[in-house]
Amino acid sequence: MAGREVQTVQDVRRHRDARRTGGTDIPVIVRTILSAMRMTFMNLFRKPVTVHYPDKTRNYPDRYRGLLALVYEKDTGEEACIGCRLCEYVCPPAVIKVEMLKSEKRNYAKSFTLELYACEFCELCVQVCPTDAIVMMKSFDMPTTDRRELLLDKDRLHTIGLSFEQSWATGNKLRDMQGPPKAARPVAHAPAAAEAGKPAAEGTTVS
Amino acid sequence: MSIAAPGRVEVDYAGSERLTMNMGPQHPSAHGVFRAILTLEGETVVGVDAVIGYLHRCHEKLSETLTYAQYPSIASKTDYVAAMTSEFAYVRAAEQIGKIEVPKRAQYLRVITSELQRVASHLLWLGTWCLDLGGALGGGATIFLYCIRERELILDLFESLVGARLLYGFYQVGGVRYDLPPGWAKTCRETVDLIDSRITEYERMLEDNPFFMARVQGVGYISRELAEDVGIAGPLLRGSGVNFDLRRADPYSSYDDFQFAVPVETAGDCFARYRVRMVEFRESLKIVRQALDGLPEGPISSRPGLKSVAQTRIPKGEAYARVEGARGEVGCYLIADGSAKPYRMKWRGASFSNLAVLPHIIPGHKVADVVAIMGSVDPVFGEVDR
Amino acid sequence: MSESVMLVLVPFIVMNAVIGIVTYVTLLERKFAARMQSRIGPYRVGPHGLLQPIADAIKLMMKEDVVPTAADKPVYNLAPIVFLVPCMFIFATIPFAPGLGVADLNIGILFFLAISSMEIVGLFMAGWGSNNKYALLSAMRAVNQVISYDLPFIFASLVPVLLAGSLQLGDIAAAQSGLWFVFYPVIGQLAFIAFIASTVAAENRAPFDILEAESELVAGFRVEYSGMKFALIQLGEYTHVLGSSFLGALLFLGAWSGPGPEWLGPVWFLIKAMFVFLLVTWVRWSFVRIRVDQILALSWKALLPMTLLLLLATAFVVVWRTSGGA
Amino acid sequence: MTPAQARTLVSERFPAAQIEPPAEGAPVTVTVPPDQWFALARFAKDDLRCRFFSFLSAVDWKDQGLEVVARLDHLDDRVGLMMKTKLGPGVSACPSITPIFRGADWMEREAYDMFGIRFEGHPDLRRILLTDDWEGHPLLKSYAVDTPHPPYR
Repeated sequence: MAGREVQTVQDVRRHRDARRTGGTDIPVIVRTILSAMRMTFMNLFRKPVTVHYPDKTRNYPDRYRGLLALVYEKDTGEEACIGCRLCEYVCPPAVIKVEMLKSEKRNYAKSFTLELYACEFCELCVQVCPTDAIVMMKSFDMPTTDRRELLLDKDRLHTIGLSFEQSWATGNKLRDMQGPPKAARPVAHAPAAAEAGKPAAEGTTVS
Repeated sequence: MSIAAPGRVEVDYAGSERLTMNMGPQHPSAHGVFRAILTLEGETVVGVDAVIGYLHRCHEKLSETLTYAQYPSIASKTDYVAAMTSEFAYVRAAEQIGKIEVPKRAQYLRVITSELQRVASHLLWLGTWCLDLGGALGGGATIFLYCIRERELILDLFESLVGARLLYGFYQVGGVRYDLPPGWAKTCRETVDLIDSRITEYERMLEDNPFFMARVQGVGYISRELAEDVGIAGPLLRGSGVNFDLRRADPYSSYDDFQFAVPVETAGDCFARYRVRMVEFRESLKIVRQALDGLPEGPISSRPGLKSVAQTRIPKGEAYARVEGARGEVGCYLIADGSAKPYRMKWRGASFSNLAVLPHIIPGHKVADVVAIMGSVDPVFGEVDR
Repeated sequence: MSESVMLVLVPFIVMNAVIGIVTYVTLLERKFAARMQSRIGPYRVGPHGLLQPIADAIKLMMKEDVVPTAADKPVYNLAPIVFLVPCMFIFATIPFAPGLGVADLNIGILFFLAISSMEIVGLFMAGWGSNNKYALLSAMRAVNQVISYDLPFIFASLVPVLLAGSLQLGDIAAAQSGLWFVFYPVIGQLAFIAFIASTVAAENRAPFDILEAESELVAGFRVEYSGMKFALIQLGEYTHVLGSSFLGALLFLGAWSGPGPEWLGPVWFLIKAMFVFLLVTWVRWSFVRIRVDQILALSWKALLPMTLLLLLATAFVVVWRTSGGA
Repeated sequence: MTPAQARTLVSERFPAAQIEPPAEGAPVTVTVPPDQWFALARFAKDDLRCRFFSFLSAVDWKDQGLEVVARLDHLDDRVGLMMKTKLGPGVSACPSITPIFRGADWMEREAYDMFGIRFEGHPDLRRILLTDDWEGHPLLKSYAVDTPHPPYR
């Protein structure tokens, strides 16, 4: 870069000498050295903060965003997921793939795959789920020796849902917390979901 | 790889053979993936060529394919050390175009989280900087571990508020996504007081300590003219004598309700930047206390809860919204075309301009100073490479 | 026959004892440093991490010994040995009890100082042999630093020699049975501080460890070494530090003089050496490293003149003491 | 110096410039033809004293061609100046303002890297974020998302 003048050693030395103070008066040196050493010595008697992870686990706050999981309906015991693909549209890294299984009273999810190795745990899927089907667990232990194991299918997600403690956030709770506190809003999930689903579909043709 | 014209540079050694050394992408003090090709004469650096782009994910193309509801949680990945303020810039740009009003409580929550994030980010800066200066097997590691111990307290606060420790997605166009859980304000006050006392401890370990002062005073001088010319911002700018802080220049999100001082140093060297950030620690903690005391009741978002991906639509228009991040002015220049996705989003990362000043100030220093300067500039490479 | 057997057996025992102490001193330092940083140090291997040094040793022995192709093979392979041998020799002249010791030479301290400055040759060979830019830079820095700090180290350790009037370490220790040299009114404390400062610098321990400054030179001259060679260099470094702390304990803290019966002497000596070692470690974990030109400036402009004046003052004290018949 | 004064100064000096009406919270926005781009930057730095170089980037308006955007700030008087220039359809060359603002050096390299705009007068125009052997400029609208392009080597 011929045009750019470059700082030389003389400039650097000039700036340093102009700003360099202290370093010569002995009492200040002794005082600061002793105060620094006193700090480390004082710390010698503080309790160490290390948590022995595998033996004792840390208590997770109740909003912890850990592993994804699918849950069963409380009363009927069926799968809560109706395959409406809202979570598939909202997922920024597009890791969720859902196929809907139509049937007369309500719909089900034929297949539900979630690539956990690309998931960002941003909790948008939990937030948009109209039937609180997908939730997050209070645990993050997903160590596997093989990436293919992290491609969770529907029953893996259900087993995770049963094996860990569920964290606080579900779709309705989050939306009630965010939405302005009006009277009980007309809770019409199904049509709103279907209508919102359509325009979004062509919008996010993410490869 | 071009270096300065040899004629122009007078060095002590009469033309001794030059050594080209790589402070390569995997270098322990590279603060992430950054490669500096140093041209050395003995211990003195004669030329620097910076190679960046190792962490480039093209956030700007990504933002053209993600809607206004999805992108904030991705925006936190640009400056992953101060994730809250990164989301803030994007969300503020969208609100400025769509003239969306943010309720008072959400503004206070935003102030509390971005100030806590500034303290956490400065703690990581102080820790990694002392680690660079002092070495992993020396005094530097001691201060690093103290800072990490304090930063964990703030991450626990964020974990109980949002659920995540580093990348939150806490901000949303029109407000915030989570409200304070019960008892959070009390633990927050305790943490703030504890960190305040611990910062005096760090200062007692470092303040005019002969070893520390010898390493940082007078090193890496940035003149005010060069600072403005290259566009560096934040603590670096205030370290070079420019009294400019976005929270005071154009007070956004009700920052004018709080009393806080803006530290300005005129020396322009590493020590001045250190002084500015140490004062900013205390000012941010003061803001958090005032915001917690004055936290109003009310909704946390002016738009109904996020129900579907294309719910927020922003009318046609453009805006450049700036936020005072931990490293300087984080800006987001947004062009909306009325649909649910922005037409163009330019991310002005503070670290990109801060890093651009390095080739101008490093030549002439010793190799050990390069590390001290890099640490005091405190670049985060998610924001540099975007 | 018993004489020659003793001649072989005693050094063998002392060397193994030293290696044993050195391995467990690394554990002591890691635990002590961890507590200072509010963490707990090695905990997994053995009860409370007690088997950690053995695990490290075995690991280093099993690790593959990678030799860079462009390395200068003979120099590269010889360097760790040339670095380790002088560090082992320095324990030859240190008596652990009045009679117990390898060889209490009458030029004890002179031998110690001469041999201990030999290790810089091994260090420079390592830096040069591995044909790596970082190693070369660190070797250059090492030569500057160790040489410029050997002088203050020598002058600081000559003060007790003057006070005791003999070079033999045994005599110096015996002379301190009454009053430890560190408790001499002014010159004792100053000499001890100068000794600690130059020990920290001579062995490139922080805050003077620009030799293997991770943030700049990755691992300094050891960057190309792995496996057993790396273990030898590590062993040499810690042996040198331990040797200096033993010397410091002997010169200033009255090696084996302490309350309790006679046979308790070596235990006192070990405790005092550990105290000096922990002092050096405490300094190591409290300060930030300073630049190479500042280190040299500190040595030539500050430490060297100070120790010279100290030596002069000691001479006056000795002359006043002998003439005044005190 | 208030934004209104800045607008009058610019309109006197650059009659050809279109200055957008003042809007609440928006900076002084000036659009000039490309040949006056260098002059406007020089004018902004010297006369308007907007010395703080915030950023420089580009926008691809599909058929209307590329547009280069630069943002300067007057830190003491809190005046922001947004400079724009439309390069016209099919044109991808623009005068460089690196001789005036050293901060523009990397920003222009990034605009070249992402949009393919050749900045004349730039001392060292090469790719900054992508590898040197990368074909195409990603942020152009024509650089479609779906074309199978093996980004990961």
